[in-house]
Amino acid sequence: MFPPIPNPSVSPEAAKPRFGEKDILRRSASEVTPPAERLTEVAKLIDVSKCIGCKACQSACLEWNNLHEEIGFNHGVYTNPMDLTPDTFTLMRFTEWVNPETDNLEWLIRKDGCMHCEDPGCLKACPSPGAIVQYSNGIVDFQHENCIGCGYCIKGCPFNIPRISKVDHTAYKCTLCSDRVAVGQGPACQKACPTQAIVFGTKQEMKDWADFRIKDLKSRGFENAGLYDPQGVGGTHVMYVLHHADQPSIYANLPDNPRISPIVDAWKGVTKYVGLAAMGFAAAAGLLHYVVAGPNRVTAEDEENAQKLTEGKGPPSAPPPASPSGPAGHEGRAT
Amino acid sequence: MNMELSRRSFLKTSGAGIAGTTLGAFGFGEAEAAVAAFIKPFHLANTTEARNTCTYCSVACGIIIFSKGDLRKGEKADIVHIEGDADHPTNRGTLCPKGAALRDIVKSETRLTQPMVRKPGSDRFEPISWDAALDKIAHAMKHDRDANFVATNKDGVTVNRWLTAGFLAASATTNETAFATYKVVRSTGMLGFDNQARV
Amino acid sequence: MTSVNLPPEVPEDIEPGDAVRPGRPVHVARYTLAARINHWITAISLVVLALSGMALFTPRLFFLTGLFGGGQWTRTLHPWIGVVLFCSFAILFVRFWRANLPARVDVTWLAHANDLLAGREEKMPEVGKYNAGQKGVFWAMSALIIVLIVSGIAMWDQYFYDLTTIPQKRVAILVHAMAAVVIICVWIIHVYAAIWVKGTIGAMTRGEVTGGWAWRHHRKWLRELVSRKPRAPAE
Amino acid sequence: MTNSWTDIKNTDLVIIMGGNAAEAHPCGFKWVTEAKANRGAKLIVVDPRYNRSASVADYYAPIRQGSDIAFLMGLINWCIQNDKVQWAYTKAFTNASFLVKEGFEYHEGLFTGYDEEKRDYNRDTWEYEIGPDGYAVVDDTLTHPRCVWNLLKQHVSIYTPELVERICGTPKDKFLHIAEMVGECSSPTKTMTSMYALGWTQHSKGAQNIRGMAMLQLILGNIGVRGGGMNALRGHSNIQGLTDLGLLSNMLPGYLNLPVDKEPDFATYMSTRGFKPLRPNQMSYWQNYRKFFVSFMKSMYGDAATAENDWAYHYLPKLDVPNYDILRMFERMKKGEINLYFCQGFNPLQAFPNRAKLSEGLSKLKLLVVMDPLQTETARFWEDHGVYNKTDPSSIQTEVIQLPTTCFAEDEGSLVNSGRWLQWHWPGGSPPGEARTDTWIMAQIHLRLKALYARDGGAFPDPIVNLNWSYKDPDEPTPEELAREMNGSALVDVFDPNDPTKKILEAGKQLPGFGVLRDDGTTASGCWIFSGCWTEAGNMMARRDNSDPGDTGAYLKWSFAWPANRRIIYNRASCDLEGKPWDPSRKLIEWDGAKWTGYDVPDIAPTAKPGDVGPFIMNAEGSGRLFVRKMMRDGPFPVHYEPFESPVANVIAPKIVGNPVSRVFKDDWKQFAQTASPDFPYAATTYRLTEHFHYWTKNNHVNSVLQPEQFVEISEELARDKGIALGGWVRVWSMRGSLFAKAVVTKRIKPMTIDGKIVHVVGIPIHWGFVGAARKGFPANVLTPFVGDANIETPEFKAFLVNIEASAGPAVS
Repeated sequence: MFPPIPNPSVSPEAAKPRFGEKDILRRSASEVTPPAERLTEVAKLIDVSKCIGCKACQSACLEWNNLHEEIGFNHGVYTNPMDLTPDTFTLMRFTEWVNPETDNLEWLIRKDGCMHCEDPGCLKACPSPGAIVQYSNGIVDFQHENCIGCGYCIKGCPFNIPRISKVDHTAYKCTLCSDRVAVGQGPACQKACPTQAIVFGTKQEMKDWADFRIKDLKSRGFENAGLYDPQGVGGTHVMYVLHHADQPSIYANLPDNPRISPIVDAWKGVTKYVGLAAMGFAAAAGLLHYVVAGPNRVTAEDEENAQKLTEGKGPPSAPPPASPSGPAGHEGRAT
Repeated sequence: MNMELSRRSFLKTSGAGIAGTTLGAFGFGEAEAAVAAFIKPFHLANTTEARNTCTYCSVACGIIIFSKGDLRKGEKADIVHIEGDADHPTNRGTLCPKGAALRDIVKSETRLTQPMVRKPGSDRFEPISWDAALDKIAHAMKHDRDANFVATNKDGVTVNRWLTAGFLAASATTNETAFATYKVVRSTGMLGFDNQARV
Repeated sequence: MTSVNLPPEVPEDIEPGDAVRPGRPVHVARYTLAARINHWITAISLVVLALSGMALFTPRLFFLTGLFGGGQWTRTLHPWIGVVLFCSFAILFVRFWRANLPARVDVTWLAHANDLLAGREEKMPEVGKYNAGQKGVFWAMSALIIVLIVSGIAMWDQYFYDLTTIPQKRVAILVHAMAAVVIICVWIIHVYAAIWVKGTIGAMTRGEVTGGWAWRHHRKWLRELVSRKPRAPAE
Repeated sequence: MTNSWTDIKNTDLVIIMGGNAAEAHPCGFKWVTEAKANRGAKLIVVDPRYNRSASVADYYAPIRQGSDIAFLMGLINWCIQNDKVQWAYTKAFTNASFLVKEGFEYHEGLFTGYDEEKRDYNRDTWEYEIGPDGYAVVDDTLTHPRCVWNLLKQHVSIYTPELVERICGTPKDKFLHIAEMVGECSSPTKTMTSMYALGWTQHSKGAQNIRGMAMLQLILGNIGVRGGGMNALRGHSNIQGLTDLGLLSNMLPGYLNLPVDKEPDFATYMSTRGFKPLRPNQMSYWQNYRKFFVSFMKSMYGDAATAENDWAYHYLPKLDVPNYDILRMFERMKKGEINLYFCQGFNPLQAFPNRAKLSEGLSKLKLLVVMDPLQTETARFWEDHGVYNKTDPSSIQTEVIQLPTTCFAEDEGSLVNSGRWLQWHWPGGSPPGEARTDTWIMAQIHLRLKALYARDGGAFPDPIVNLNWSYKDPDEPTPEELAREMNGSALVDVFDPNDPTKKILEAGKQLPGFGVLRDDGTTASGCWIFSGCWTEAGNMMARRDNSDPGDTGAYLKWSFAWPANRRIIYNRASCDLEGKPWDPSRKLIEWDGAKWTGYDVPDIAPTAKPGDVGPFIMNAEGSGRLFVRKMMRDGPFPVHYEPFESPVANVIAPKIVGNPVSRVFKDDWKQFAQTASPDFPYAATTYRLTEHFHYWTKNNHVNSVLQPEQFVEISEELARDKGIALGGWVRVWSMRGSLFAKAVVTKRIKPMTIDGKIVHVVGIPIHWGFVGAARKGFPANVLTPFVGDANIETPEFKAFLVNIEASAGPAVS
């Protein structure tokens, strides 16, 4: 058994957060000076092979965070609600998978939710300074007072996690219970998980624990058991132990090789710079041209010619020879 | 609340030889408090704890009820949160999806808050005082018991039973309540006395 | 619009309301009041969109959200203004599209673009109501606004979240950003042209230009107007 | 549970059959995952559905609901045939060697003595042969043809893997794979634990299902050892406590029996309760019955219970039938024979079978009193909810009084968990509105009734007016007072029977345990098995020391476990005949040469020599029973009987429908579908979901979010046959009613081949009704048959017949 974290203390002294602004590693749409010393990285490890799909994590999450999800309908599956929502930060996704090698049914149940990427796509995409922060322990947290509800985080996320609330138009996702972690507790889902399919600790401990679990799984014939800590996003602070780590996508479309979409990269990277440059160039070119060439003014001669033309006092000069082909096309029809 | 007796001795043992989580690491060295505004305040601060047992199945998980207000000081207590008791040997702080949502059953919109009566033929409940309700019940019991009590059977054997009334006892009340219930019901001679054990 | 009332022999680059008012100097009615209002709604929308869009485009310009009452308001207003722009521009399009149809002379004009920039206007061919540059701006705006509204709707999660997939949204957002950059550049050219070519702005303020301006820049159009019987302005 | 939740971590093999622990007991199931992770234990799940437990199992096999006995007898047969028996254990600790009386026979599904008319047996031959010394005759060589072992061997021999496949639908290779895994646990150093629940009890032969596994566990040597045992996963938080306290029609607290008509006086009553040992030296602990009974009566009636009046024996009502269980009560209600009914935290309209019948019964009451923290369907049975509860309130003359009670969070006291731990809890919130504790309500009812009888007299007032109610505040006895009363105290100074000068208990002091109870009225104890829960040392149930010496999972200083704080009962059986642990790595207790010591409280007299005294101290034999004598109504060995509604005839006894001794009321026969009925071709079963707790959590918004709406589960094959779409509406109906639900079409249910016939399973979760936060729906009991287990009347919810069709959903009325 992974040793349980002691019960929370109710004393105001113990309730003071032990990390905060000074520990911000990244801040959306802002330059920050990273803290001199990085906190020990934390991680939540979700052992899919131990998960019984009881949804205690969903329940504990709703309770701890005082979320009010709507009562939905049955859609012919055990998953409920059908997707993450602004009030459902975590969701059990059920997949009935017949293992082609053994022909046995396997009920793959994955707890979906924020992965707390080391390189968070949401944070990268976010245009609003400080709406998304990443603490140096790895927790990626949304700061709702700074969120503008644009939904860029949704596009930035390789795991399709954040959801925008229809009520306050800000983005919601798992906070890794930053309020609990800050006082030395684990996330509410982790505490509730009946079978310790969710454990929480330092990232290194979680990797060690995962090794222990993977050994057990291999001994039971799951040769491809392994840890899901995708390096495409720099690793995550929510990791999975999978019995079939060679094919993550069988677990309700867990991305095989998640990374921030190249399109998002292009958008937040080259487009931003090239775009700004292009606009700056256009403006500068105009300015330069004006300075060099001066304004294009109508001359008195032009006015006279116009007067002549209108007054019918003799035809002004014929169209210049630059139009050699003579009447043609529309002009042809117009004359 | 005997919390001082709670020892966390089982934390010393961990099945796989991993020497316990380095809990201190979550605090990350420096003790100085960070800017609180960034992290949502921990909403259990300054609440009162009570050790309780989950009301659902017989795993009997230990729970902690966190309330605003202290019953022991004679105050009203409003439950703000319930979570597993990590000191409990069976559940080690974990809870199932029902246990994790216990606060919402205590505070369910369909909790009963006052005695009600539905009169014969009526299509609704209407309020009744406790006194009136209990008197009605006691009189109905006496009336029925006096009318239908079987003191002896056809062979003249004293049997002292009351068969026209029945009582279904709860499955989540305490032993103490159950014992009080047993005494009251059995003393009347009621035999149609049963509980959830069969289902 | 009134264009349907035009006799078929009217040249396509003459728009309703275009008229010559003889005098000294000559005045030429170039835009009706309706067209001007239409234009300015479009223009203001575009500016507001550019500012709000830029605020969300790069953190360095996020401060621009202050102009709109903060980030939430910026995010809320931007797409609605986009709708205003789209509708307004659609009307503008109907007004202007005929006169902006390409013509042979546009090729010649473009071939002499350097001369224009260098101030050798005399080398330019006679053009109708719009020169190739203006037409380019018109068509570029038209195309980009379509791209922007389509990609914008794909990003407008508040109402259209389910319309597209996230990969599609990502493409949309990139396309939107690139189209926005281009349209801002086009807009810069458009505005610069108006500033550089003196006498132009009056067309969109008072609705008229001087005869000399028309002679200098849109001589063919002027000739066509003169050759027509004088008509009362549309307004 | 013979063992405890925390002990499951010690096992090598978990077999979940007749239950779905991951679904219904997730936090207890944790100990299965611990055993797997740390001991390399394996998990087998045998169930009609590939369920949540199966999702983490090492091996899953399907079984048709209602055929478990065939499977279990098949396992016993396979173990015997393949010598997978822990011989030393079986020979020493079971009744394998006991000779059964001449005349006992089994033939085509029936044992000697069957009376078809009465649907009952004359069980006289179901007994041991008693020798001239008064003890049962044994044959230690196990060669006598009438020794239990040979009778068992004979009895199970028909249950071959082929027959198992034919009856259960479990493919032979899967059955054999499981048999091999189970067989390994016949080693003294390997144990298997059985985790079961209502999947075994809710059958017309539920008790025999459980016996079947208990017998297997005995021959594997898995009872009394760490990581072994028969572990009934009780459903409700204190259902174990209420059972212990005898809140049942025929019980007194501590598993004492209520007298029956044939026991007119105390002497007659005690005459059959001598519990003389059947073998030399055995403890036969029920010999102390009289002490338990007298102490209970002193607790109940105080000074009114005297030696002269046989401890007020006549105050107790006597039974003319075995049971006034709930099925019988609703049958009588329907006939208009019940006037007054109380439901304390109980929702029978949802919880018992054949809802239409229940509703009809409730409509004939004069007064229904409901005490509950929550709205219930029962309290509102008269309310019209359209298709979900169609009624005409004006025609229902039942008066209903609904009393608001506190819930767990607002009260104090103890609950008994599945592992028999009595755990104290403290209140954390104020009751809402005018809600009051059940104890206060019961006290008010008693005091008012007592006052009426004291004032006006009436039918036999004595047991009411003389009820011991000496609480400081009679209006509301405190949990402490009641707990102390259950534990018991000395009424006068009590002296050592062997040395009358030695005072062992002072008057008024709490008893240290049931060992000091007396049958002379000098001690009182409300529930003898709880004795030790609140001693002079204080409230033992409130202990919170979670230390666990030896890492055994015993936690002796956490709360209090009955009996005597013992955590694994029959734990003497964890040692061999010399008193050494079968598996030294899993030592629980051992004989140190002079006494028993160890990590648990020994389940034997501390100085009882290992060779002399058998481990099953409550049994007169001193050993575990493979042959249960006449204690069960439907046979000393389990026999495969089909459910009352079955898709196939009973292969081993085609003429027998259901359990031949189950009680069936006349009208209910008419509401059973015929065997293999073409009108009801599908085998239905009902069950819980982990997101919900019975009919309570539909009142909870969060749980209603997690599982919002009624559904049924069917295979992809059946869905295809019937044109049913995933998530579409279906109508399901039985002989008793019909319901609408959404369809969960799943690979986790597969059609089975039973005796050559394809049988489809329809799974029906139970949780919906017409009150609460979740979407309105139909409880499963609109469909279920009104028949119970032959021994304890648990309704047959797990196996019955239905039909199903695609539907447009319930018409909105």
